[in-house]
Amino acid sequence: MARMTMREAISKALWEEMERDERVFIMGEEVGVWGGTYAVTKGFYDHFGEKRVRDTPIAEAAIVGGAIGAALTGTRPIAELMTINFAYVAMDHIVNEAAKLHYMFAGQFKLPLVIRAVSGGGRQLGATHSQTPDAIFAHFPGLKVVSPGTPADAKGLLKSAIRSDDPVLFIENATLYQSKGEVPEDEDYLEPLGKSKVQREGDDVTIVAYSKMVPAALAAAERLADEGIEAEVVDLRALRPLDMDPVIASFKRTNRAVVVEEGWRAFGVGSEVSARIYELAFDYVDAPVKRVAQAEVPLPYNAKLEQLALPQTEDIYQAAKEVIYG
Amino acid sequence: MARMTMREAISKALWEEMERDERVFIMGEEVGVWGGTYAVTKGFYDHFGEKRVRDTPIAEAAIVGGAIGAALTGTRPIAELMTINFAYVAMDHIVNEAAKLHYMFAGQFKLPLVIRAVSGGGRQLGATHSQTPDAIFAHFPGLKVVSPGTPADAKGLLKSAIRSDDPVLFIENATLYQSKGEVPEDEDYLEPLGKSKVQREGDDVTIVAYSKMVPAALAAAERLADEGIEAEVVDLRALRPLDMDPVIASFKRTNRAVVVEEGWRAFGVGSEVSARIYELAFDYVDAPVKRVAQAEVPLPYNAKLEQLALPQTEDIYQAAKEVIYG
Amino acid sequence: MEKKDYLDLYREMVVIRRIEERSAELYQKGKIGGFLHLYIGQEAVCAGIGSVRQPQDRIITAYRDHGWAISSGIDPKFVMAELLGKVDGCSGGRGGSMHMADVEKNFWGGHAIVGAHIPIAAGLALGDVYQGNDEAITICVFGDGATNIGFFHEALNLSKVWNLPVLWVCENNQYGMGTAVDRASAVSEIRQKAEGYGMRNERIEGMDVINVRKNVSRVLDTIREEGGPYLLEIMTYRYRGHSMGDPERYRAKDEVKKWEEEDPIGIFRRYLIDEDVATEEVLDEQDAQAEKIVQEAVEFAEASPDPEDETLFEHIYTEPTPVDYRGYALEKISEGK
Amino acid sequence: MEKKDYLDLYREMVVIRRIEERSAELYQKGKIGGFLHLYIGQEAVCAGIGSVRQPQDRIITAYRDHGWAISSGIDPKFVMAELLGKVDGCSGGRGGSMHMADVEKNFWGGHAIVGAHIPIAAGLALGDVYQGNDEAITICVFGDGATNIGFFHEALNLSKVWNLPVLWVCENNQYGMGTAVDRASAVSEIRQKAEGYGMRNERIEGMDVINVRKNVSRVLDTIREEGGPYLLEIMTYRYRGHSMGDPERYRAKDEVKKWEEEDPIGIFRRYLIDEDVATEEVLDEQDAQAEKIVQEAVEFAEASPDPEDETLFEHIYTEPTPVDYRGYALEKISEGK
Ligand SMILES: Cc1ncc(C[n+]2csc(CCOP(=O)(O)OP(=O)(O)O)c2C)c(N)n1
Ligand SMILES: Cc1ncc(C[n+]2csc(CCOP(=O)(O)OP(=O)(O)O)c2C)c(N)n1
Ligand SMILES: [Mg+2]
Ligand SMILES: [Mg+2]
Repeated sequence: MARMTMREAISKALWEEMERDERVFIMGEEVGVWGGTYAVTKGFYDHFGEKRVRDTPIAEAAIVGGAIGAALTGTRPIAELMTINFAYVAMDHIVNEAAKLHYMFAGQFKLPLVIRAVSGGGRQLGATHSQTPDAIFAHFPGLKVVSPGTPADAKGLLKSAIRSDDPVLFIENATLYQSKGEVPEDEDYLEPLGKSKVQREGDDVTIVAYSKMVPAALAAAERLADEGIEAEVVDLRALRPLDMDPVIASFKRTNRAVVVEEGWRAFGVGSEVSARIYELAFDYVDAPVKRVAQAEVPLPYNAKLEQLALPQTEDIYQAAKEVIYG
Repeated sequence: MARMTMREAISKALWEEMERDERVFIMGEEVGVWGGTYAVTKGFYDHFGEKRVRDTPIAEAAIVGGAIGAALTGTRPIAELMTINFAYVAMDHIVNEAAKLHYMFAGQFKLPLVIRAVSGGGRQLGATHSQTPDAIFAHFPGLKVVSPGTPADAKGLLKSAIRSDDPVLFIENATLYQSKGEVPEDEDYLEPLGKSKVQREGDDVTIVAYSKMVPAALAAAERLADEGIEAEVVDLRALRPLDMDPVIASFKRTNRAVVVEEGWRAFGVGSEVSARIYELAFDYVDAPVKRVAQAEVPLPYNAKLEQLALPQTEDIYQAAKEVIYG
Repeated sequence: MEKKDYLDLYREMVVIRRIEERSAELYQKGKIGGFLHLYIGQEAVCAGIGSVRQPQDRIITAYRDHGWAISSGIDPKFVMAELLGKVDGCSGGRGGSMHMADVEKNFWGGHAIVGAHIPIAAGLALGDVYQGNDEAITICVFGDGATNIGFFHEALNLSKVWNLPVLWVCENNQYGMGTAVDRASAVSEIRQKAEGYGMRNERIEGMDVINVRKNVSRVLDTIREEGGPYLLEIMTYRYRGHSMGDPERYRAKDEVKKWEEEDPIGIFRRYLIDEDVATEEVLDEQDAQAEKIVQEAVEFAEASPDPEDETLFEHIYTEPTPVDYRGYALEKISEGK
Repeated sequence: MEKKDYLDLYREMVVIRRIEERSAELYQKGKIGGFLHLYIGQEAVCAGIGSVRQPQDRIITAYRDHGWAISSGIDPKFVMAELLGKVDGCSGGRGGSMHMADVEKNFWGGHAIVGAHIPIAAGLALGDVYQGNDEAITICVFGDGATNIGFFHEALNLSKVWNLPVLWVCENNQYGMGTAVDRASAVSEIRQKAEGYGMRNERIEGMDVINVRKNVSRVLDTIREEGGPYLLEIMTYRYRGHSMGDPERYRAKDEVKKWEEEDPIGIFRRYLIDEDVATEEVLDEQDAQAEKIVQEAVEFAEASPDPEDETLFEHIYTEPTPVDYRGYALEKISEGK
């Protein structure tokens, strides 16, 4: 185990996988000479060379489309979209090509593709650059959508994504890059794609979260613990496949749940998780499931308004108390 | 009132609005000389001329982006995307520009834009051409997402969309074009955007649906009626703003609900509606809300498999019975 | 080319023509669903290219793909079975007319979103370069209308910047659906678009398969020697509507008739006779063989079964993966089992 | 131009420079958030164009927009207030550095998705043509990097097919973030891309505001007379990083230094003196005035309040529309009220 930031964990996963497998390469805007807009691929260009760390034009459809084509030939590209806000530009290639080709052509080939993209608000980037639209990508069968909440998971899940033969959208949260945690140093440390995980145990209330909302949920759980309330925090880690088992197991003990996401609420992660809780554990429901999410506005630049719109630890704490005390 | 198909109703709404207001014009692929891929704008080119019925290159981003720009100058464009499967190509302009400009620039201008797109499967068009991804567009505040289930609503809602000063994604369902109904002939017949509507009254179970699932739900309700079960069918008509009032009013009487959509279930319309039912009427829930939706596969070409994957009237009927009898 | 090769090529063109004619009939009878984009009139393009490309050369095209599937080496039986949505179809009955592929034949589809396969083609070539498949060229085919979409631009630029071995083939059949080239494209000659990328380019006539062969083979040689992309605009014409049910208000009957006189099969037939490669009788015999191949393909396809219900959830991913939802009716079915 | 106009133009360039310098400071102090893309080095482009465009000419640009906002006529106070996210900002504090607009000044933003504003610009011109605003030209500004994205292609093609009066201006500052033009673009001269659309095009030097004025004014005249689009590539250079926190590994310090010697403000200053339009003293006086304008802008911005919490839900739509969800905390707040 080594203590490191999520940025380091992701960087390490990429580095190790590139060392391990020559077929793995990176393509995207500023991944090379610049070292990655978020410094994730710093040093890669010098070490692996321009063949394997490929700076591209600003052309997201060509980045994802090109990576799809390369994947079909047996290489294992990692396409970087810089931020998920630019994923819309490559939307067709993500949801109509990457997600469908394998099925549509009856599994004639593999499509080992990872698309990395940075999600999340809270950095005063304004409405076009602050989105957390992760849920919309999870609507499409054929795509796997993964988003880690801890540095360890970031490493283990990214490695699994790279080794997977299916297209994976790997969503990193910008404000989590600095978060720290213990990370296994094993080069074959893999976390399964599509398995939720209990990040904190507790019997009083189930808090379901993913990505940046995991540390927020854990912080809320600490506050609740001060008051004698033990929250179980379940980290979804993937939105598709969405693994409800640990959520339901937890809920059957706590009978109360709060579902937290950074993005907008309507047609979001909380809607799906909450709908499934009722479907899968109707008889265990003691109180209405609560959803904590972003206010439904294009995120404004002004810091005060932006924070007002974003879900906060305080909101999770309050929601948990309400779900317990009504 | 006149009996007509939904195609005719939509065509009439467009025609009348273009006659009424010179600022209204249509742009899109094959809207002109061809008369619209679905024959909706047949005769328009000859009558209104090429200035107001504009054939475009195959360039969806330019179609929506161009229409946004034209709308900003005070015209009222109707951009046609042929099918919603091509909306991904214009995704950035729909969700990042049209949906955000007004907010981001603090309301300095109006953005009176209608984007028309045809949704739905069931015509053996294969995975890329058969989607009903309506829910993902409804995730974005700033956009209005409307989809009629009856010819009358098609006319009244489209007219309201054209007269609205906000960007509206108007989703038509391909297999509904032939559906018939009574349509008011009044040229100012307007249905409000963002108001759900009870299409059939009943006290035993609430079936929530929209677009093509409305007639399917009504057909299921007829079958249920034969068995003495009176279903109330609530047509959402818009996914954003999503009006839950008639749903909740109905549910408070029936205490049972089935939510039906043609698209995939996960992160779909049923998730949101079902989550809200529990939030807004928890104490009225007698049985778990059921969701009927498309199987989570890229839709296959083969007719038998395709129909197997698509939600059928029979499924709605069965779900309603289960929600009543458990 | 040997005499036999000429005859094979001729027969292939006739097979493609007949497959399309039979497809139209089967569509009218409701046996083929969805959209059906016939290739009739354009046969010299796919047949010419198919006959000069090397096995390592990858082919990728749009939805007007039956001819390309066949000229890439897919047995017409599997093409016809795909059209009928049967389990023996080259895409297992899941793709249909617009989504055919056979990776064994290096035929990568069959793509129905206009232009979306163009960046994918750049990626195929990138994969070859990355892996040192030095002799491989990716041949990417698209229509005139497709050159107006952003995908085209991004991919052509990338192919030039990275010097990827791609033969970009624009089948200019003069219309994108009902829109004549000049009504949608800033330039009348599609090849001129390559100038914006400083890319080698050429326009050639595409109704004469010999002409297509000659030019494409020369251009493939150039790419193999010098590397990098090349854009070839091939002039052709589709005799039928864009797809079934096209009102064809956008062109005059006379125009179609004029082009039908330059029928690629007729031209090639005349050439073979003029050059003493074959007699009328020999070619008639090929026609008969083609009929037979197509008839057998139809019979094969009709006899092939529908895919089993259980296969609905196969191949969503390469690895067995839990399916989130099986749909309402299917849940019932699987619960019942 | 009158002498006064020259001095105004000079002062404007200095104001733009100082605004950027102050912004950098305020960013370091944490008073400006988000991304901050400074325009320093490129002032001759926006000032030159701003000084020759007519009021009916629409301006639209990307996220490197402070200079364009000012040269379009927005008071630096409102630009600075926007940078600080204050209620008096030109976008009400909601847009920030990348999203500034003032429709009254015919300045349509400030767009942060690379290239996304290019089709919107075509639409602005379409709106003018549609409404018979015959004298209006849309001036759409974008970077060299933006010419590689599909949006550029679709919009340029459309503008040519529909003969829209757009002046397409590529500010070629030689890098898109850290990527030099040749590493991302198939052609070194961006203007060549216009050849793919058969569009008039030209490359001009952009460090000398007089040169920019002269050429742009000529080209605007041409568009006004002949109609249709025109692409102008203007060579320039940004002295600072792409945005704050750019490691600048992609270029040598020397290169930057070389370009700094061709400083557009210095060049213009020399010109004014050489041509006897102004003396050193007169220009120093303009510098002082510019300082003052900027200082006042900063003070104004600092004094301006944050938007009220209640305004969070304003302007999502033009009409009052129910907000689906107010967010968890806000629901509590509004319930509490
Ligand atoms: C992105 C997208 N937009 C629109 C369509 C609908 N469409 C299918 S084919 C076609 C015309 C294409 O014309 P062209 O590229 O010339 O090919 P051709 O049909 O002539 O072979 C259109 C508009 C589509 N499939 N994808
Ligand atoms: C679609 C999209 N992709 C990527 C980005 C990130 N990005 C912002 S600016 C930029 C470089 C643009 O370069 P250029 O067009 O030359 O403009 P300059 O910054 O030099 O003024 C990139 C890649 C973005 N904002 N939008
Ligand atoms: Mg064509
Ligand atoms: Mg630049």
